[in-house]
Amino acid sequence: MRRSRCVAAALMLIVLASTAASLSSPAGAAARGKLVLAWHAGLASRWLDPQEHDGTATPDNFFTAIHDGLIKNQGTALFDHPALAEKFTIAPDAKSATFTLRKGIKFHNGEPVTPQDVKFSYENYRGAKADVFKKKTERVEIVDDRTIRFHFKEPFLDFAILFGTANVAAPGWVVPEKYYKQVGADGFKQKPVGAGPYRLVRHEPGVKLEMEAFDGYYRPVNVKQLVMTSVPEGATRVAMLERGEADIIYSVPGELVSRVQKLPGVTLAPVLSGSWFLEFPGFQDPKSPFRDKRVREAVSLAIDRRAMNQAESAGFGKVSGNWINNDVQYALEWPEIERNVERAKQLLREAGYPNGFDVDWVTPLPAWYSRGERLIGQLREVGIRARMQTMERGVFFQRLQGGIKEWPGVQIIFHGIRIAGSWSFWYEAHVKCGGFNSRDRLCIKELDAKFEQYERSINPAERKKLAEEIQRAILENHYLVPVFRHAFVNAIGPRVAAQKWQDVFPTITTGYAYPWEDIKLKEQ
Amino acid sequence: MWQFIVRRLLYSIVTLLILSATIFVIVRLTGDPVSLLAEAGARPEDLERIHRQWGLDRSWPVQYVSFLQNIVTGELGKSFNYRLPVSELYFQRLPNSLTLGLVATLISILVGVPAGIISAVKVNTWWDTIAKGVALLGLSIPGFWLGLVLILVFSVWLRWLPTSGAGDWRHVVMPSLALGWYFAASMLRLTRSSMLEVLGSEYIKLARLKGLPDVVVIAMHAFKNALIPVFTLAGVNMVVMVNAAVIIEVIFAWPGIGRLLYEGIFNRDFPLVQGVVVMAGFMIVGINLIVDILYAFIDPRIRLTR
Amino acid sequence: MRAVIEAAREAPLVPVAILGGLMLVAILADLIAPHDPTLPVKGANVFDPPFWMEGGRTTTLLGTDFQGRDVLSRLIHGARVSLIVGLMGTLVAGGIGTAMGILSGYVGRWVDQVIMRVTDAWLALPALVFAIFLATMVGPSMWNIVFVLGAVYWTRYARVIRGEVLTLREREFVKLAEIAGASKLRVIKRHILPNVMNTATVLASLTIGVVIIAEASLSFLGVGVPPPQPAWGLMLAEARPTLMAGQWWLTVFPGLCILLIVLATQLFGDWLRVRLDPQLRNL
Amino acid sequence: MAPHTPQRSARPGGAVARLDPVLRVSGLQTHFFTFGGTRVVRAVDDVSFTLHEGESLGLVGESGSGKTTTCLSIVGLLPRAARIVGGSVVFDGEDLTRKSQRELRLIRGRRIAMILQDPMASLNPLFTIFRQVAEPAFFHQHLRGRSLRERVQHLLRAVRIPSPEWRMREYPHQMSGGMRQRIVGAIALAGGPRLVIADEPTTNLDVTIQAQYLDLLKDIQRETGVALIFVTHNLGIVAKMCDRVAVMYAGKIVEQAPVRELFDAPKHPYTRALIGSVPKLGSKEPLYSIAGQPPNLADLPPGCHFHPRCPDVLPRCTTDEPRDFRLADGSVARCWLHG
Repeated sequence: MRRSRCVAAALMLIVLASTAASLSSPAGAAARGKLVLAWHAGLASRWLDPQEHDGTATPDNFFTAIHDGLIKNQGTALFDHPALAEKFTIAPDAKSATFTLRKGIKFHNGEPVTPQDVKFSYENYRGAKADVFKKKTERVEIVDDRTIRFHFKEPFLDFAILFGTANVAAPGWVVPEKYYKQVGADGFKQKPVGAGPYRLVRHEPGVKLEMEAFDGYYRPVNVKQLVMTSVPEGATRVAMLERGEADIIYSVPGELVSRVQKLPGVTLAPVLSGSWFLEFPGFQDPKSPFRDKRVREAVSLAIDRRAMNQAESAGFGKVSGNWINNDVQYALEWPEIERNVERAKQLLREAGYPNGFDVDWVTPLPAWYSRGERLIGQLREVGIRARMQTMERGVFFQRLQGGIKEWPGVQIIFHGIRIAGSWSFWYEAHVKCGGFNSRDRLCIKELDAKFEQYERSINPAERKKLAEEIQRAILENHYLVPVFRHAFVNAIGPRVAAQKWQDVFPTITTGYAYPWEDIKLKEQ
Repeated sequence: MWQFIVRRLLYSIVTLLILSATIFVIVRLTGDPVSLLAEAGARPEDLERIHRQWGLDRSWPVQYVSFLQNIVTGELGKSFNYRLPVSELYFQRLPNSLTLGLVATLISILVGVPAGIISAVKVNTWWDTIAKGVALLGLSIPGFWLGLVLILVFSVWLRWLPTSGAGDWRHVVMPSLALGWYFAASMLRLTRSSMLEVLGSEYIKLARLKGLPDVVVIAMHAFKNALIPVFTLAGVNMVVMVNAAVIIEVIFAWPGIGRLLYEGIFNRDFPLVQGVVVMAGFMIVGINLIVDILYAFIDPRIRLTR
Repeated sequence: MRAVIEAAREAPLVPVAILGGLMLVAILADLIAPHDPTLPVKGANVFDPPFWMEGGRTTTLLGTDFQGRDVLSRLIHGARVSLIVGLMGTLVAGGIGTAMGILSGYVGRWVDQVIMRVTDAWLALPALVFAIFLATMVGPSMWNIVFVLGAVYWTRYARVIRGEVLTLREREFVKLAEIAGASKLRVIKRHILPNVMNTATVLASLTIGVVIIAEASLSFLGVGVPPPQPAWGLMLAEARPTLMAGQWWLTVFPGLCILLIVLATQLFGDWLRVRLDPQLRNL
Repeated sequence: MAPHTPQRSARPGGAVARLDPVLRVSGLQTHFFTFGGTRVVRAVDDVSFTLHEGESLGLVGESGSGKTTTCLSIVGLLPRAARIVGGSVVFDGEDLTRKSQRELRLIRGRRIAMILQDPMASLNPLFTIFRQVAEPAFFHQHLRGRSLRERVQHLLRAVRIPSPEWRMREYPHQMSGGMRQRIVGAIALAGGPRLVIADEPTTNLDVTIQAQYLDLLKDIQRETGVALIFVTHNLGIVAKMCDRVAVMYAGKIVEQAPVRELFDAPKHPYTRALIGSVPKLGSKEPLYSIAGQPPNLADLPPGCHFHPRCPDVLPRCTTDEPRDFRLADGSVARCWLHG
């Protein structure tokens, strides 16, 4: 109910935005005040360069402030929100796409955004999924000084969704060619110049980003100064919010949610975010207990999903039956799985583990360790004994990409990911053989064959059917065990003008507070 | 005197060589350094490039020599995460760490030394017991705990001080207090034992036999002698505080070297971690050298004989 | 060594009682802990307060943590982990350090030079930075932490023990043994080792607390003992948001335990120091 | 003698009170309280003696017999654990045991000086000789500037330090052991004391230096007329330096006699044993050594404390403690053999 209203409002917003843009009265000059954001991890400079997108949702937070794409997700609009492009069309055969740039758009250094910059950004793109774009693109054609056309070798049905989903890939995010070449890729990360609503004024690597509203942006920017500061300790972030040192804080520790809720003027923003699921790397190994489907099912039955949601997301998350977020294309609706300890024990007995067995490591996505601990506790109740392995986020991804050799023995990985757009991105990243984050850990040949078919197909009905078949196979065989969609719990301080938290966190694609230009401060 | 300094200098160089060798060997013993030197998701050609760049295909001694050359030229590698030379990052953060370390050192001296002296002069009285208790607390309370309590009390309840970050003097108060606390405890212990040792010495007995006022005996005769080890410790402590304030800097979001190390660890930014560790070693060896030379000026025995 | 045994006879009651009690608790953890330390207690909620407070219950005397696990049981099992880390870490450090110190001091010449240069170099790294570095390299596990802390702290022993050995070498009984033709190994075993044991024991008693605190710090940074194993330092690190949220029992109890063990080892160490070797006062 | 102290000790032999004595110690008891007062060590137990101007008293005995504690009791610089629990120390007519530390401070260094055992350790390594010698004159006589410098040079010359003008600018570690001990002597003389206590001042010196130093002390005593307490375990030095000798054992003076009488006819078996254990030049007799271990002061044997080691032990020695017996030749012995 609320959701549909929300979507409707967002649609209206888009319409308004485009009309406002066509009138194009840059309102950066009217921006005032200062907004401080306390970020929950270190600020890595590479998140400031769209050219080297790391395939996670994280850079979204920074791209949407400093840079801009041709199309992007914005508010509740998915990939198809026109940004630097005024409009775009995909050819009916899906073999080309044409974009028309807005009039008068500029980079922060005053240079105009040209089709040549778009071409450069696309062709020079080296980040996640670059291989897909390279493989499928024939050439990039500059039609005129505002129009650019991408030609594909074969029908590229997912082009728009892939191109416009910033937490998957970023070839459509435009960087100034001249400047980029002049300072080099590393120099650019220190002093990025983009076409986004905020330009970078000061950069303390890893610590702080100070930004100022960009006068030349095509939409009005409300807040003059935007400061993002890295505060690793959760309790410190909450203290900052309480003292008014920060206006928005990300990732409130579960223990402090109720304290933050009680603060006067503070709004808690439990953004429904990524999906969490278990993976059994190397389950096809004959020695692995997880080879037996009954064991995998027993694991699934051992999980108390509601308790997990309650404890880890203060109940703001959502327990769903699928491991893929239900807000992406072709996501399959699947009933919630009820906990059943007795049935799980019985399945283990049937599989030949009456006394349970030992798991070498449970590795949760860093640094969400407490949910890893909960999982271990719940598994213990059916007799599966496990230890938790903690590691740094970087190592975690590195080892994911290292494939099965990095995960010897009996292992469970407790993933949490957030990918917008299409279900196929989830499959490609986490199931497919050789996928960006899956390598050879799961690698189920018959599903890959079906996926191949899906990729080739240009018939939406067939694609939907295949997509659902693949998802059903994964869920019925418990290759991946869904746990819950967690809420990324943020908080908004009293100075920010917001009726409800959705005003600040309208996006449904990540947990971050963009579009930044829309955030307002209260009148003093 | 010069001979002494030259000898100390040589010792320091040897120490540094061994230090760098240790780090070099540990990195290579615990796994393939390429997996550390490459970032997550590096392509085979990247690995190949790193192999060549760091000369990992050559023998260890050759590798070590080039490792040393890199250190000497200030080339500590490039951070994956920040795409900046480690040395640049390091020196960006260094002033913050120095500020914090200096203030914390001052706090530790201002608290630890007088308390230690009083404790030694009034040994086995209730004063001494309290001081020992405080020192014990200081040594057994983890820094992160103290830091959070300080934030809770001074920022959240009393609203006197800002919670975190760097800025004016108010930002320095809590982190340096939290950091200095532990070191004040160690200063107190050392001052106390050093004073006790000196106070029990024959020359102090003689000073008392001369009928000198207690103030003169303690403040002039005992103090100067007892303070040599205390100030050595203070110097070393300061370097440790500059480099190892990891936890305090994380809690207070203080942009210093300790936090750089933390970021390095969490992003598996290996060149950064290695660089910070190497620099810490260099700084300590350096300060030891300086302290030794200063010794020579304070203590005539060293100045004139060796 | 005999001195140690003799000393034990008139050991101070309080620290010995604390340490002995903790050790007993650690050994009997499986028997006396009311609940499994890694599992949520059935029927309890998360953050139940201690039994004397409103909402507390007698099944979970000291309350429950963020997962509904029994704090008391975790403390009891934590004694085991913390003592293993504390004692074994100290033992590893003391073992390596004493051996190196004796070798360095007694054999002398280039052996001394090599060992002392290495010791100087290792001492030049701040303990915590070095520990973090090593822990990052070897990965988190209880025994790895023992190894890491041992590797970090042995240098202090080596320094002190070497000094001790240098003076022992000049003492008559060692000289006599040497003149009588005793082998180096025998001299070390019969004369040097028993005499440096006192020093090593005193140092060890002072190291245990340091090692336990270091474990807490490593846990805070995520490179310490891996959960769900309960260690006091880890418990303290995990519970830090609750300082603000008001669940004081999650930080106060493990904090007190750490304080208790540090206090006990320090008192014991102080007593040993006076008892065994008044010259060690300036340690 | 202070009226409040019970008169227990006998007056030492030949020295009849011509004048008021410089120092009269009577019934002095100094105990150590350790382990929170649960253990009491009677380091000095009922010690009495008198000392006149220009006189020197030798205090001899094994280590741990209470010699040093006796001296420290006189100057009021006992370790923290020790306390004077009885007796009096009357110096120049004033009872030092009843004085505050502040008053004692004005006496120490000015009227009573003490020379410590270890010349290496008793000079502060970080200060120049000048400063260390000048301190008493600076604080007590308030000398400054040139007169202070002259005073220091005068003192150094008095202890026969060559070229004091530049020697005094040096640091202790630049001096030889004998020189350092002379400087300590100069410091002792700086205040112009009436009494000098020398606590084994020559233990750490080699023999020729020792002899020079002792000569110096004697000369100074002759020139200034100070009273001297000479603590040592070396009987040869006693014979050379002292007029009278007090032998201490387990915190008590067991025999006190003029030096000649003591060596010619020792009365106490312990004294005899001490003298017997000194090798004599040209003598082929086997050296006599004292059987057994020195007593544990915290756990003394009943009766005469010496009885377990005494060759002439009587039945009553094991039960009753002997008192002082005054003998005809002026000696006083604490032994039942003379009772």
